[in-house]
Amino acid sequence: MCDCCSEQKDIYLPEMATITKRRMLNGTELFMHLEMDSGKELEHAPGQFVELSIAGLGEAPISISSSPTQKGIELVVRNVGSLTRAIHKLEVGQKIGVRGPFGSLYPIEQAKGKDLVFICGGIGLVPQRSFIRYVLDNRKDYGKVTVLVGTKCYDMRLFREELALWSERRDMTLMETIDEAHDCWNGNVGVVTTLIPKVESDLPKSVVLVCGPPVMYKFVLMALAEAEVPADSIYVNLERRMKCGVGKCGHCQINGLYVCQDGPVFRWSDLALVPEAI
Amino acid sequence: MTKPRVAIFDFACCEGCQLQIVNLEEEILDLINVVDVVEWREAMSEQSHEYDIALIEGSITRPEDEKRIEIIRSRCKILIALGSCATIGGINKLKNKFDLEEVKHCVYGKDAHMPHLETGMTKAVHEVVNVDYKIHGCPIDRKEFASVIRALLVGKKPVIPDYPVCVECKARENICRYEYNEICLGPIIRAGCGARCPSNGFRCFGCRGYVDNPNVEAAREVMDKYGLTVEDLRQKMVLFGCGQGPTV
Amino acid sequence: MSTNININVHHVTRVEGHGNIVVNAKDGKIEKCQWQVPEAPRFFEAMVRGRSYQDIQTIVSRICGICSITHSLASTKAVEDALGIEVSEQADKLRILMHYSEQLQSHSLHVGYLVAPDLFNAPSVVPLVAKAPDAVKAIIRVHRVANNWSDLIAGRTTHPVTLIPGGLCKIPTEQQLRDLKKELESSVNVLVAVCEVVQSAAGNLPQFERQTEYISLKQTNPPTYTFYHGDITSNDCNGDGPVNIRNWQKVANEYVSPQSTAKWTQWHRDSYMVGALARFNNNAELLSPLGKKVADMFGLKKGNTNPFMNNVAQLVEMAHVVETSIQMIDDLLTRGLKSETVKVSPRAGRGSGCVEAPRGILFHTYEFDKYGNCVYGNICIPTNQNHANIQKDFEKFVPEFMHLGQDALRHGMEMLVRAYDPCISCSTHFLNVEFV
Amino acid sequence: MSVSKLSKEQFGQFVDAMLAADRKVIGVVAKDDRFQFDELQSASALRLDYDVTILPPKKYVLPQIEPLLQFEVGGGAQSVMNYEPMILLGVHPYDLVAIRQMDELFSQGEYDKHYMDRRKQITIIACDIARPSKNIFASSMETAVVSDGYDILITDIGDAYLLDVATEKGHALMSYAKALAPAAAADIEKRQAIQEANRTGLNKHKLACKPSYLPKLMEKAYNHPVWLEKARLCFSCGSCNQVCPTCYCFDVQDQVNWDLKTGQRVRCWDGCLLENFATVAGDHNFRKDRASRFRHRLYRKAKYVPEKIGGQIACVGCGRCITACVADIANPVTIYNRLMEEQNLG
Repeated sequence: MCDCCSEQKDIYLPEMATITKRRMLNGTELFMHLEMDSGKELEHAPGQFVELSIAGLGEAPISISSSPTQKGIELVVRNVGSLTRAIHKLEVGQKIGVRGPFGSLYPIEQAKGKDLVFICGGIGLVPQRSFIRYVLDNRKDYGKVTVLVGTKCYDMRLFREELALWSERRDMTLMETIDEAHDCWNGNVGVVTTLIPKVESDLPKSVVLVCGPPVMYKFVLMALAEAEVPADSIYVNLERRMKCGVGKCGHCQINGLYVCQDGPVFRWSDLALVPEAI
Repeated sequence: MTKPRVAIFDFACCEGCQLQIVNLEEEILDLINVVDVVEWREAMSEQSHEYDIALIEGSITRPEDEKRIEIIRSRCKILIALGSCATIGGINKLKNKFDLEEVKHCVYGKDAHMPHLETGMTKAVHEVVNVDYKIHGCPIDRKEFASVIRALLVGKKPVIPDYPVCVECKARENICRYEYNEICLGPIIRAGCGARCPSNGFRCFGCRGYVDNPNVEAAREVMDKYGLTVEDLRQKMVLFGCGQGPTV
Repeated sequence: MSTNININVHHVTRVEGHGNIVVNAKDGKIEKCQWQVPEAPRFFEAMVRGRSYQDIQTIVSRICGICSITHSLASTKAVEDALGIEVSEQADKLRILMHYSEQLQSHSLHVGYLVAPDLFNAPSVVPLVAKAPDAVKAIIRVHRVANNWSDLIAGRTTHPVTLIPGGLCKIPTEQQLRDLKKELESSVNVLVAVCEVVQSAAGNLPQFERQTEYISLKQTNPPTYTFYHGDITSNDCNGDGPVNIRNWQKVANEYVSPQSTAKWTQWHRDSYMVGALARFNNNAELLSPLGKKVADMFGLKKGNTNPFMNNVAQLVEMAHVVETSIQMIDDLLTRGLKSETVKVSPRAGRGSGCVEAPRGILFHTYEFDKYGNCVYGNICIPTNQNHANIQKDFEKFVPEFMHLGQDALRHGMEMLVRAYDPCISCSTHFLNVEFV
Repeated sequence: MSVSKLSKEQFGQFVDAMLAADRKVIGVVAKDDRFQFDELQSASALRLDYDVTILPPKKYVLPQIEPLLQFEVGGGAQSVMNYEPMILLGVHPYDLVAIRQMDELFSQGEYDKHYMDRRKQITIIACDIARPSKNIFASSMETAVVSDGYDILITDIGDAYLLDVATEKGHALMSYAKALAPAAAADIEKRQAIQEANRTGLNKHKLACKPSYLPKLMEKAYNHPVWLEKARLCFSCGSCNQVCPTCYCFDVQDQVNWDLKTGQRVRCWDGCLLENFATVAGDHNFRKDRASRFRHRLYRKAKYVPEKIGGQIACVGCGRCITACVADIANPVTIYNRLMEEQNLG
């Protein structure tokens, strides 16, 4: 044991950040923009997450939804428990604890020059948005960009204004679907896998990025296998229970992998022999 | 900020759980600093119909008690069942194993018919009204009670263990009761008590009720290994376990 | 002053369990005057049937959260009597030490938290925190010492777990006993301070006398102010006492009153009183020096017939058990603690156990089949034995104090009920007073 | 550094001298007819002839409940790091191996300052095993004897202890020892004989392969029926996790004080066998079946952790899980051997 590490910082100590913007995206999802009180940027990469905390109520892993090309970070928090309920009550100007960024990144480098297909189910759009925006900010580095967004029902749709802007862009294709038909909805109805055959990119040569609820992966991955997308060009973004965020506590482990460190973004070929992954 | 109003009510029970609140000793001064106790018959003369949190001790055994608990439920925002009698029916449910008329006759003889001795099947509180939280144990553990109350007061969901007593028993370095060829219900009973009984050389008799998913089948199968019988196990499981889930 | 009275106290507060007071008088004529016990009956005697002798204590401890140690001791003694089990001297001493902890626990709870508010004109102990913080802290301290003491020897403050037929399944270490002794020694002064505070308000205890029978245990060999061993005696015993505890039913003579879910009792008269005052009246000369000193502080003398003085007798006993326990711990330490194992085999038989609960004498009887499964149980709790006496007190108290007016009368009656330290949850629950 | 010798009486004086100097010494003491690590009051209570302790010494390296932060509710927080020096006396070689593994796990990648700062305050006096426990299989796991990792290693050679002082930390303690003599060649030979005997003799359950083969063995075993068969009787009680010297998973919780304004964030032991270990917000449980949790523990020991720490197996053969398991399904050797057998058949 060396002593050179004694000046190391405490990995469990959150830094304080201030909420600079907030709005509800739908009935349960709160969008927040944070700036670190230190004045520094978190310097995250797309795909990474932070541990967000309110002292006294606990800590939860939350994906970063913004691109590192912009100032501050943007997060989306679903109201599912007492911590997130308390976060929903915070107002602009109030403080929140942040640890991170943690975890693996989207294949920013490996994907350069290739066509990208994002498959997003429900709240899975949140982390994907980080990479999508990064790609749009570095548009020339990447080939065709297709974004598939599936949402359970009309009222749950996230980032509606932003999706409207994306749908008007000529340098990307957005396809959206909802699982259950709705009076105000003229678009696709059905699960997100139904959009896969409509993708115009050469799927086997594209990089495909998947994020959604646990049940979604199996079906999407089957569809991608059918479309002959090789496993090493598919990236999935997984959710697990994480306590520490730094590969110690063991909660997020799937077989030998720690989602908080080896993930949350995994190349599917690396998970093929990891039975607990999906 | 106004302090939350708390009321404490008792039904069929021994009042030992209320006593654990008193047993907070000096901490009870901390408690009354952060809540207004507006009704608590055992400890004070004041009464109120307006409260945010109702703490319910005891089982429901009579029709008039069902009405009373429904009224309490309608008046409070959070209803907490306090102790085994309230959370699982407790020792009172042993009665349900018998014919009620026979039970009355056994205790009161020729007077069993008197109207004030009327009784019904014992029910846990959640069998009558919706319960928000359960503080388990016979009696409740005062430290756990304090931490549940504090969690609720800061708006946090209290942590109530869903793992067996063995976790806490091992942490206290007790020698397993099974190594003495004694039955202990620790492996299927919810922790949170700090394994108090096995730490004092006594088997767990299950006062906190089952974990959510007790492996009762395993409990039955290990009997042989320790020279015990399934009937021995049944004797122990029935004490606080009547009608709360799978049995042997 | 009006001589129309209409008192209807539904569930007297600051008592263990549920009881009602009902008084109705018109033009000075009492039409109804009742102590009622509407506690939900719980049928313990029926529930123990079929259960193993090992589990009797676990079940019947739940009769009462306030005197669970006492119920555990009485039932364990009854099981031991039925199964012919001997208990070692060390275990016997530790059990008595455990029992004393509950006397202190229960008495300090009763006098400090439930009765004191009456003496200082407060609805509960909460307002007293601001009025007399030192006194409240002193009583909390005594209560805490008692609870830590129970925790140590009984494994829990409520519903003990170390008590098994034949002995104890866990004993404290010598170091723990030494620590306990230190704590008891240092609480003597606190206890005296509590007594002084109560003494300062003792004038608020009503002057009320009524001759009655006082029943308690009596131990002659060696002569002891006993809570645990001995025979049953009373001030009315002439040729017919003391009675062996196995024959307790001849003393209690239980009957069902329409006023009560709990059974009532009588021996030589139409009612009798049990509890601290009864023990004091039968055994006062055997108190420890500090116990006697506290009795003197309040002028409490053997033969007292004021039921309100039961509260004072409890203070006397608090002093007594603390002082006596210090001596007992010394004895235990001098002999040195040995770990003991007990081997028990079931057999058929019937047995009784009797001990003094903080609130009076308690009887348990069980019968077991040859497998050690219970076939019969009978329990007679002290509060039930007091119900008839409370009723008789009411009948004398109401005419004597009716002139004070309805509110004062009601207050006095509630205080009278509390003075008995009733533990109605034992029987079932306590008192609903309804005046019709 | 060198090997010295102290008579048993002198060794007792050495321990008492440390205690007299207010050093916090955690040693092995009797608990009924078993043993445990506990704070030592005097050398007379020390039992270096113990077989195994109920819990491993990890409870001092990674406490069951440990405050990480102090905070203001809804506000800022400070690290809690106040670790007092401590001497762990009587650590058996297998437990020492486990502590060394934990050192690696908590310092690699993100550096856990709480663990490491505490650990640096601990001086370990290891002790060769004098009496095998009923379920030990340290010889199978190659952890019955150690040649490094301790500050001091003591060996009972009958009338005296030999002290192998290996580090500066260990050396610093020797100032409490009087009449320290260099060990004679014959003493060293005695020690070697004891260690040689332990190297192969502490083996109540015999693993049918080299431990280094286990990661490979596990590669093909994932869907083996043994997981379902054994886990049928699993209580999910986590006893095997609790008593394991290499299990270190933890939970993190916030506790609030009575003022409702301040509190602490604590970590406490957790166990992967417990039903809701892998449950996420929204109540989805990623390892819902008993069998999958049961399997996870054995994979962690034999494959996942070794992959993280350079091949060392995260089972040190102490046998505590075998003793602790009421259902008698936890024995890792039984399972590994069964897998070996059937692999050889196939």
